This record gives sequence, structure tokens and C-alpha cells, in this order.
Amino acid sequence: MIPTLQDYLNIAPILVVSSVALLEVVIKILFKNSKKWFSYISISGLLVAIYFAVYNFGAISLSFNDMLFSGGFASFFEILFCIIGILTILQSESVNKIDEFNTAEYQILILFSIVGMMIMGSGADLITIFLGLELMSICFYILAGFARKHVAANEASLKYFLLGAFATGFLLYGIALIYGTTGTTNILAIARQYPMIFSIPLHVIGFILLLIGFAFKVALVPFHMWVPDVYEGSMTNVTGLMASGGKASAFAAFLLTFSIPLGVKNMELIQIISWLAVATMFVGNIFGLAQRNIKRMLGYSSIAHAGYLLVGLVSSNSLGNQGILFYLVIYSVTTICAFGVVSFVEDEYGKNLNIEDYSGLSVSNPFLAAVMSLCMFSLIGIPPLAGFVGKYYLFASAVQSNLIWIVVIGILTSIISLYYYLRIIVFMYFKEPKTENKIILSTESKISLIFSSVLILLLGIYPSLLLSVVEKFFKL
Amino acid sequence: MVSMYQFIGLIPLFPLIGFLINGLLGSKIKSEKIIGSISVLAVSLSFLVSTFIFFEMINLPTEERLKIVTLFSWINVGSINVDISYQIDQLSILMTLIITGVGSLIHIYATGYMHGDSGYWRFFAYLNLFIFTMLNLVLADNFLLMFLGWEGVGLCSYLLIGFWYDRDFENSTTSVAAKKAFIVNRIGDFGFLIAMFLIVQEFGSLQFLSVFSQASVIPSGDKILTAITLLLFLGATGKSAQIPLFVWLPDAMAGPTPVSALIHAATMVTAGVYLLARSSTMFILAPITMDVVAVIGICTAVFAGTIALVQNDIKKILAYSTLSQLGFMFLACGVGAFSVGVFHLMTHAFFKALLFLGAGAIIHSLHHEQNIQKMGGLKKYLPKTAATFFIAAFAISGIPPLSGFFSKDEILWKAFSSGSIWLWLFGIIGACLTAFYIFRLVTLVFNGEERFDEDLHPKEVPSAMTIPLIILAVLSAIGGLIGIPHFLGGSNKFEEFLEPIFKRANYQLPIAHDEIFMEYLLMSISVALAVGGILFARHLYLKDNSIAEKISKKYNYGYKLLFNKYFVDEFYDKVVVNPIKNFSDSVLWKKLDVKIIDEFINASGRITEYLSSLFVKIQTGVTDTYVLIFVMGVVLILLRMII
Amino acid sequence: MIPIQYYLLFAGFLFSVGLVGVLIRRNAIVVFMCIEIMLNSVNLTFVTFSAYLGDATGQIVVFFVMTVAAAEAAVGLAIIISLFRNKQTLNINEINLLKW
Amino acid sequence: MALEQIIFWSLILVAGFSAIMVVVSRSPITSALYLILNLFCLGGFYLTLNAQFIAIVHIIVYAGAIMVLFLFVIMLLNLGDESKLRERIDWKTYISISISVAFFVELYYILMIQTPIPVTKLHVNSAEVGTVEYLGKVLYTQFIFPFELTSILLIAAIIGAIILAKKKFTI
Repeated sequence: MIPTLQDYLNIAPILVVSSVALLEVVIKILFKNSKKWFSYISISGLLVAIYFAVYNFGAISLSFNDMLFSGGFASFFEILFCIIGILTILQSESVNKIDEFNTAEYQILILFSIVGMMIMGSGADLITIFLGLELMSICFYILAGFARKHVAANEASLKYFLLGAFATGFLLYGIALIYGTTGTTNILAIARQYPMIFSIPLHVIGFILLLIGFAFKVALVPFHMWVPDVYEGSMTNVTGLMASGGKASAFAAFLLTFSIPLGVKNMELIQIISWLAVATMFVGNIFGLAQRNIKRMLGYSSIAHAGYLLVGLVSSNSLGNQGILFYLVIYSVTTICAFGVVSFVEDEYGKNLNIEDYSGLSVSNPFLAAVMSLCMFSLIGIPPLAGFVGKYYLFASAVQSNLIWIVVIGILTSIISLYYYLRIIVFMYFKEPKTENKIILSTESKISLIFSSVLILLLGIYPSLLLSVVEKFFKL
Repeated sequence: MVSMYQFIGLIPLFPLIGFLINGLLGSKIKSEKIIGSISVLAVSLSFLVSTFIFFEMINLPTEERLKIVTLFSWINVGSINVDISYQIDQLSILMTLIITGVGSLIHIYATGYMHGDSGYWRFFAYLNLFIFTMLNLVLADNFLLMFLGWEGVGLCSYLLIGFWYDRDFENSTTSVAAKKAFIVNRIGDFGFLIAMFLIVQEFGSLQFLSVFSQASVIPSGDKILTAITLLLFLGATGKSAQIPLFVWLPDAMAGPTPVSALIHAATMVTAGVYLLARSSTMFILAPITMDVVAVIGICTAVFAGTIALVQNDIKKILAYSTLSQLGFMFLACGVGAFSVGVFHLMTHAFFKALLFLGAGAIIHSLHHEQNIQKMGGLKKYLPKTAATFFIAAFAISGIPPLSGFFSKDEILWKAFSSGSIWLWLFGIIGACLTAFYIFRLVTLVFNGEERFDEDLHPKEVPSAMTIPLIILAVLSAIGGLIGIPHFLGGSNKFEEFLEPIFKRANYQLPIAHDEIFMEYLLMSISVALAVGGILFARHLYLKDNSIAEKISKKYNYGYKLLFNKYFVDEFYDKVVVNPIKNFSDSVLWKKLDVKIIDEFINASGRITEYLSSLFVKIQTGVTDTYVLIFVMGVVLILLRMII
Repeated sequence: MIPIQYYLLFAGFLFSVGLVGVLIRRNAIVVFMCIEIMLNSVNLTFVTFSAYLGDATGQIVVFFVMTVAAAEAAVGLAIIISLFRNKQTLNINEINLLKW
Repeated sequence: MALEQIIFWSLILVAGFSAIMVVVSRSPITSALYLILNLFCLGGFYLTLNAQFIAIVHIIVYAGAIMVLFLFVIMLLNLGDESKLRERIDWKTYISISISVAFFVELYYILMIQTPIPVTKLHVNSAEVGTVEYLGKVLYTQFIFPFELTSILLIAAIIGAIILAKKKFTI
């Protein structure tokens, strides 16, 4: 019952990141003029966390009285979120333009949100998952409104907060009903009562409400309405973090609660999830067409991708789970990379966010244009980019479960999405540049963009690198 | 002895290296010469390697010719292993030869054509990438790798068609044309993807050999197989521009002419035919699909041929001509004569590349004038171009013994012997149309009076452009000789060479009787019709006033006769030509093509966008609405649980 | 003896009342209060189950939910203040700069 | 047993009434005060369920801290003026109410009709479970990790609240 050293070792990544964040709080108080250092401290902290996560990778174990998983897929998610954090911080030079004094707080909040994500990705108890989710969400509410001089940021923050708190209510209600019918909140203990518990309607309803809570976070239709507004109003780097890490962690929690211990075997649940998937794919792709603001457009794109990811859950086989993990990595990296480009083109908060502003980017900054088109093609799913392999994986899992119709819808809607992804490329490559504004990229941001691009290419050409890792988590 | 087979990886590798060098460093390399030579070298080295492999192959016994070389494992999805591995057999090596051979000629030509363009390096990077993806398409040993190439050529064509983004193209911009090409292609790819998933489900593999050996034992007419083949054919119609997904091809003319040549002749559009030929085992077991293929093929052949009659843009005529010729290839596949389809693919690659490059030379020398009504009399300014162009025109019209004759005649014969007189009849009409429109073009461009601006002084293009023309002309002339059918005393080496590939498919076909008399008869009819078409076109469009005047001066007494003769012409014009032209112009082209099919594709995009802008109003920005929709979702889901 | 359903149903009733409030009220602070009602109804559910199951977990969860609610209240009210400073309104119908 | 019943039903009456009043009150201050009343009633429910510790903490944290914060902000922003926040009743209101009613009906159906839960008695251990001692033991052993996690959560919230609400943009 009393935590042992092993327990602390098991959650070393989480401990490291949170202590680095706390350290930054102290530094901030002690040394007033030290803002330059924060990003380096954060990055080194995240790197150490990655080291520990790799160290723990070998075996899956439980720690802190079955509150957390560690090793295995938990380490996998920890590494993913740390990478997301590093990429975000590398790209976040523009934060200095927003509010010079709050650099430290920005770093601290990003680190805290990553702690939240890591806990969501490794929680073995609904309480820990809930607390991780709340930690992440609260950091996001704040980060969304970080550019507090601007009404749009305030608005985004308020909308996100009100709707998020509202969705939390449903999530908690779901946990309450599950607790009521099983007498426990521990995922493994709940799984042990399977399949008897699914005969109790209240239990299924509990799962449904839990699903709705997560559906809000991963932005499934019809719980997606906040996404475009919040994405548009928040600072671009924060948006990138929300769209990648926020979504990936919610999907991780989704997997943990629905798939890993239980296997979504309840037909009614699967049916509902498949409806959500179809609606999400349609709405995300169709609504994306009408967007002129690139952040809104990418917001709808992220909604649509949540739909594709859900296909893996609907097919409810190990292939689908592997596909989700694989695609989450690719999607996160691609999205954060795309938002990174957006943040560099946007010279100050809220400027240059229309698609027209990308005219002739290939001339004024070929590097950014190339990276952006790589991201777009990966999101479309053009082989041999990573996005294609991921989509292929997910759709193959659906085919394995005899769900050809959902594959057909998935591919059809992805054709629709072509229109808006291509629009950006058309503007970048086939239009004359409007104004001559030179974008100067710092070394950090270049590193981040190059790293993401290489990953997108590498995982497309040689996906086994990641697939072999992902496959270990699920036995066929 | 070291087998050349193991060097197969080099074939796609060279263009990839060329692409990487030009793509990454191109903007730094200032010299056009270096960029051009890297690019040309990359493709010609591939050609060299494939030639070696080809010669090694023909020295091997037939059963040892097929080999699979695995480079590395790509995707491991459960039980399905997809490798990056190349299948070398007669069909793929043939396609490789065509692609790299014709491709390198086009590359050489492009070094001259693109001279001075600001995007020189970009262009050659794209061209190399195009070749690379196309080679992956034909060399792949599984559907997924093939799909990689399949998507890749779509992507490259998108980049190349939109290459001159600062130029207008038919009331819109090239980027619109490029986007359309990409999207239409994706619709076809949709079919391919679904078919691929069905194949995985049905056969548990994507590897050609495994899939086809499993498929060959399925009884003919199986439902799944029909679905798979129909979907694959949908993919093929997208890439090979058949009805109804052909709309992108005429628009693809927005790109630089070497691109048109590359897309139309050697690479992209042949992908569909290649796919059918590759999957012949499955197609032959789905009679319904075969009928669909044949009918779509012949319809496209006639339809596009008719539209080509009235076009005035030189590249558009050639574009519709490509559609029409592709239709013939699909007709061949549809009646089960896959090797003939591939044969026509090859000869077509020669003469269509030649036609396009020739057209490019003309356009180049006239400073981007593309309207054939503003040309004329170019023969004396561009002698080499004219000579080669004439050879190509005769070849495409099917005049013996040029290459087009053998392949087209073979197709028509197979169509006839498959038992459908209608297919043959329409095929003959299509062939006749081909002869007519191509000679209308030739005559208006090279003969007659000079209708171009006087301050244009056309002169022969540089040798970088003429040499490829001459090589292609030689190929167009003699390329057909390897496929002389048996009844003409030939040995039909071509069919023999490809025989192992289509063994399974041929096994299913009824054995055609050798009706030598019939073959001769039909051949004579088609040749006669082609010649008739040519003469008619020459006659109609060679109303050279100077000649007429000369004649009337010399033979005063014949004036009346001549007048009468012209009267006959008028009569022809009124009764025969004009109705067809009007029909083609106002109905087929302006209504069916531009208005209906083209509009449909455009409209579906526009409608979705309109709907999108309509739906998006639900995003009112007011949190109330969002919560309301949220709760509605909850209530609906709970309702589903209760009921 | 009060059946467990009564408690649960009353919690559900409170949840629905909170729902109505969130849906129909325009004042951001009142909307937030209605969300608090919803959270409290969930707490009631937890405690009910905890008591009827004789298990402490439910009450522990309530403890955590309270902490979360406090944290959310702090952040939420801070957000409301910073918005009010810029826009001088809390009517969520007027907060619709970001749309479509 | 009658006393228990009486307490239960009167709590329901007051709690239900105050909850409704939170929603329908014009002034945010009235709403807040009704919410406090509602929270006290919930504390009463917790007592009837033998959850003494939670009941006390609930009153202290919710009514004592959170609601005071609410009132404080309302006063700070001077939102007492009702005319500023005129809220119309339109078709959306009716849809909203009917949707919520539908939600409640569904809950009713699930709880009362679909799920016959046999438990009608408080668990024998419930009185012991609700004590500070017992909960403290569980909290500091089994739930030590989530407990520590909440400290991080609160720090994040404090930092966030400070940077969002502080007056000057730069110090």
C-alpha cells in the first residue's frame, strides 16, 4: 500500500516533467530576468523524461496501487507527449511577441499540460484519467486565453472553458454510473467483471456518458463545435498543442478505457461509435471546405482525422488499436508541424491567417512551403507519406471486421477534403506572392520543422520502425 | 555470371536521385546545362539498366524470366506483408523500356524546350519524380506499391500541369486545371483503394502472384471478382481518362508541352491499360466487367475522335486523340486481347510522343501560338518537324507498314472475332475519324497558306529537340514490325514474348479460328477507310487558293468543271461534314463534354462547397447553440440505448 | 428506508436543471453556476453509490471533484474577468467574434 | 423511520426549488445565493447518506470558498445591474427546455424502469466509511497518487488565474 521506490521509478517521466515545471516556478520567483533559459530547461526536462520512458519501456507494470500503468504503451504515450512538448516549445518563439513577461508561465503551463497528457495515457484508474484530463484541460483553458490583450483569445478561452466544464459533467456522470454498477473505478477491476456488467443498462449508459466526455475532447461530431472557434482564437502554438497532444491524449484515454482492458465488444456501443465516426468524417471534411481561415480549416481537418481514428476503434480488433496508435503519432507530428508553419507565417497574433496570405509562399520562403505541402499531402494520405500508411492501417482494420461501408465513406470523405488541402498548396505554389514579407526562422524552429518532416517521410517509407513497436502492445 | 536482375532497384533509383539533386539543390545550381544533364542522365541510365535486363531476359528460358526482387519490408499489417519489391517479367520490363526510353527522349527534348524558363530546375525535378513514381507503378509486385506509383503520378501531374501558374488557361488558371486533374484522379483512386481492400479481404494478400493464382481458380462470373474488377476499372478510367473521368486530360494541356507528351504518351495514361493487363487473370473471370470495359473503350474512342474533329487548339486535338486511342486499348482489353492492347500502348507511345513533341516544336517556333487556324504552310520553315510529324500522322492513321497499322488492325480484328460486329463497326468508324482529324491538323498546320502573324519568323527548333523527334519517327515507323501477325507472314514476336503473362487469361478465351480471308478483308476495309479519311481531309482543307487559281488560269475551260467540283464539295460540306461537325461541336463537345460531364465534376465540387458554406452557418459563434447541439447528441445517443 | 433510485433520480433531476440553465441562460457566470449544479448532482450520485455500496472510493472521488471544481472556478472566473476587461459584457450571445 | 423520510423529502423540496431558482433568477447575485442554499441541501443529503466528512468539506469548500469567489467576482464586475443582461425567451429556450426534459425522461426510464436495483438499504459499513479516519486512510494509501496530482492541478490553476486576471499586462 505504501508506495515503494519502484513505484516512483515507474512514473519517473511524469515526476521529471512535473518537477521541472515546479523548478521553473521557483526560478521564475527567484530570478526575474531569466526568461531565455526556460525553454532550454523545459526541453532538457522533457528529454530526460523520454530517457526514463525508454528505460521503462520493457515491461508493462502497475504502480501506486493500480493507479497507473507504466512501461509498454504507457511509455509509448509518454514519449509521444514529450516529443509533442519539445516540438511545441521549439516552435514557440512567437510567444515572446504576445506577452513578454509571461514566457515562464507559458513554459510551466505547457509542461503541466504534458503531465496531464502523460497521466491520461497511462492511467489505470478512472480517477487518475479524470484528473489527468482536468490538469490538461485547465492548462489549455489558460493557454487558450494567454494572449489576453486580444478579445478573440478571451473568447476562445471562455468558450473552451464553459463547454469543457460542461462536458466534464457528463464525463463524471459516466464515471459515477460505472462506479455504481461495478463498485470500483479501477479499469482492470472493471474489466474483470466483464461480460456480466454489460447486462446492466446503467453500466452501458455510464460508458456512453464517458464516451461523450472523451468525444468532446477528441472533437467528435456533434460534440465538436468548440474546435474551430477555439483553434482560431488561441495562440497558434497552443492550438498546435491542443490539436495534437490534446487529441492524442484523449484518444489514449479512449483506448485505455474502452479498448485495452475490455475490447469494445458491446454491439450497441460499437454501433454508436461508428455513427459518430461517420458523422465526424462527413462534417469535418465538408465544413472544412468553406473555411478561409487556415486555423479553422486545420481545425476541421483535425475533426475529420478524429473520425478516421475512430474507425480503428469501431473495427474493435487489435489491428485497429495498433492503427490508432500508429496514426496518432503521425497525425500529431503532422498537425503540430502544420501549425508550426502557420505560426511562422503569422507574424503577430491574428495576422496572416487567411489562405490568401499563403500566396506565393513557395517563392518567398520555399522551405516553409515545402514543409507545409508535405504536411498537407500526408494529411490527404498520399503514399509514400506517413499519413497514407496510417490511413491504410486503420481502413485495413475495418476491412478485417467486415466494415467495408465505413471504409467507403472514409475514402469518399477524404476525397472531399482534397479540395481544401489542395487550396493551400495552390496558393503557395501557383499564385504570385502578394507582399514581400521575409520570414526569418530561428534555428530552433527549423530543427522542429525538419524533425517533423523527416519523421513524416521516414514513417511513410519505412513504417516498420514504428509498427514493430506498436504491434507489441496487442496480441493478435 | 552476375545477373542484371538484382540491379532492378537502380532503375527507379536513378530518377529518384535526379529528383533529389534537382529538387534540393536545384535553386542553387544556376547552370541549366548541369540541371538538364543530371535529369537526362538519370533517366537514360535507367533506360540502360532496363535494356540490359531486357537482353538478359530474352536469353533466359521462358519459365525463368519472372523474378521478384525484394528491397525491404514496407508494411506489416497483421497477416499482410507488403514489401517494397519489384516484379520483373515480360510486361513490366516492356513498360519500363517504354517509360525510360520515351521518357529520356522527352527529357532531352525538354532541355531545349524549357530553355530560359525561370522554373527550369523545378521542372526537371518534377519530371524525374514523375518517372520515378511511374516506374514504381509498373515494377511493383503488389497492389499497394503500385498504388504508391499510381498516386505519385497523379501528384506529379498535378505539379506539372500547374507548372506555369502565372499563365491563364481557357478563362481560368492553370492551377484550376491542375487541381481538377488531381481531384478526378483521386475519384479513380477511390475505386482502386476500395478494390484493394476487397482484394485483401478476399485473398488475404496484395501480392500479384499470390492474388492471381488464387483468383484463377474462382469460377467465372463471381460477384466479388466482378466488384473488384469494376472498381479497378474505375481506377483505370481515372488514370487513363476514359468516360466519364476523362475531363482532366484535355485540361492537362495547360502544362508545358513535354509534360503533355510525357503524360499522354509514355506514362500516366497508360497506367490504366497496364493495370488491366496486369490483372488480366481477374478481369477475364468477370465477363460483365469485360463487356463494360469494351463498351466504355469503344465509346470513348468514337466520342473523343468526334470531338477532335472540331478543335482548333493543336494540343487539344492531340489530347482528344489520346483519349480515342486509349479507348482502342481498352477495347482490346475488353475483348480479352490484352497483349494487343499493350502492343497498341507501345506503338501509341511512340507516335503520340512524336506528335506532341512535334506540336511542341511548332508551338515553340510560333511563340506559343496553339491555334491551328493561325498556322499553315509551316512545312518549309520546319522541314524536320514536318517530316517526322507526317510519319507520326500516317502511323496513327494506321497506314501500313507503320507501327499504328499493326496494332490498330489487330485490335479491330480481335474485336470482330470476339463476336461483336458492333464493336468492330464502331472501331472502324473511330479509325476513320482518327485518320481524318489528324490529317485535318497536319494539313492546316503544314500545308496551305501562311495564316500566322507576319512578324513571326518560324525557324527550325534546336537539335536537342529535333533529335528526339527523329528517333521517335524511326520508332513509329518500324516499331510495329515486331508484332506482325501470323497471317501476314510475321511471327508476332511481341505476342509471343508477352504470352506467359496472359497465359491464364488466354486460357479462358475461346480459341479464335484463323480466318485468313476474313482478316485480309477486314484489314483492307480499315486501311481503305483510313486512306479515305486522309484523302478527304486533305481534300477539304487543302483548298489552296493559289493552286486553284493556277489551275483555273491554265485550264480556262475546266473552270466550270472545277466550279462543279467545288459545288460537290459544298454538297459534301452541307450534307456530310457539317452535320457531323455540328453534332460534334455543339452536342458532343459543348454539351456533353463541357457542359454535362465536365460541369458535373466541377459542379459536384461547387455544390459541396456551397453546401459547406450553408451548413457552416450553424457555427454561430454563440455558445448556447454549441451546448444545444451537444445535448441533442447526448439525447439521441441515449435514445438509441433505450430503444 | 429510502430506495437508492430516489437519490439517483433526484441527482438526475438536478443534472437536468443544470442543463436547462446552461442552455437558456446568457450570463456567463450564471452558466458557470449551472455547471456547478451539474457537478454537484454527480457528486450526490457518487456519495449515494458509495453509501449504498459501503465503499470509500465514491467519497474519495467527490473529494477530487471538489478540488477540480475549485481549480476550475479559479480559472473560469479569471477568464471571465479578463474577457470582461476587454469586452465589457458577459452575455454569451454577444461573445461571438469567432464563428463560421 | 418517518423522520428520515421527512428529512429526505424536505431536502428534496428545498434543493429542487433552489436549483430551479438558480436557473430562473434574473440577478446573478440571487442565483448565487440560491446556489449556496442548494449546496447546503446537498450537504444535508450527504449527512443522510452517512458521509459526514464529505458533507463538512462540501460546505466548507463549496459554500465557503467557491461560492464566495463567485459572489466576489460578481461584485467586482458590478453585474448587479439587471438591465445589462436582459435575457429574452425565444424559440430556442423552448427547444432547450424540451431537450432537457427529454434527457431527464431518458434518465428516469433508465434508472427506474430499465435498471431494477435491489439495494434499498444503506450498506452496513456506510457509517464507518464516511468518517474522517477511514477516508483519510484510504486517501493517503490507495489514492496517494491522485491526491498528489491534485496539488499540481491547483498550482496550475493558481498560475493560470494569476496571469489571466492580473491587472497590468506587463510588470
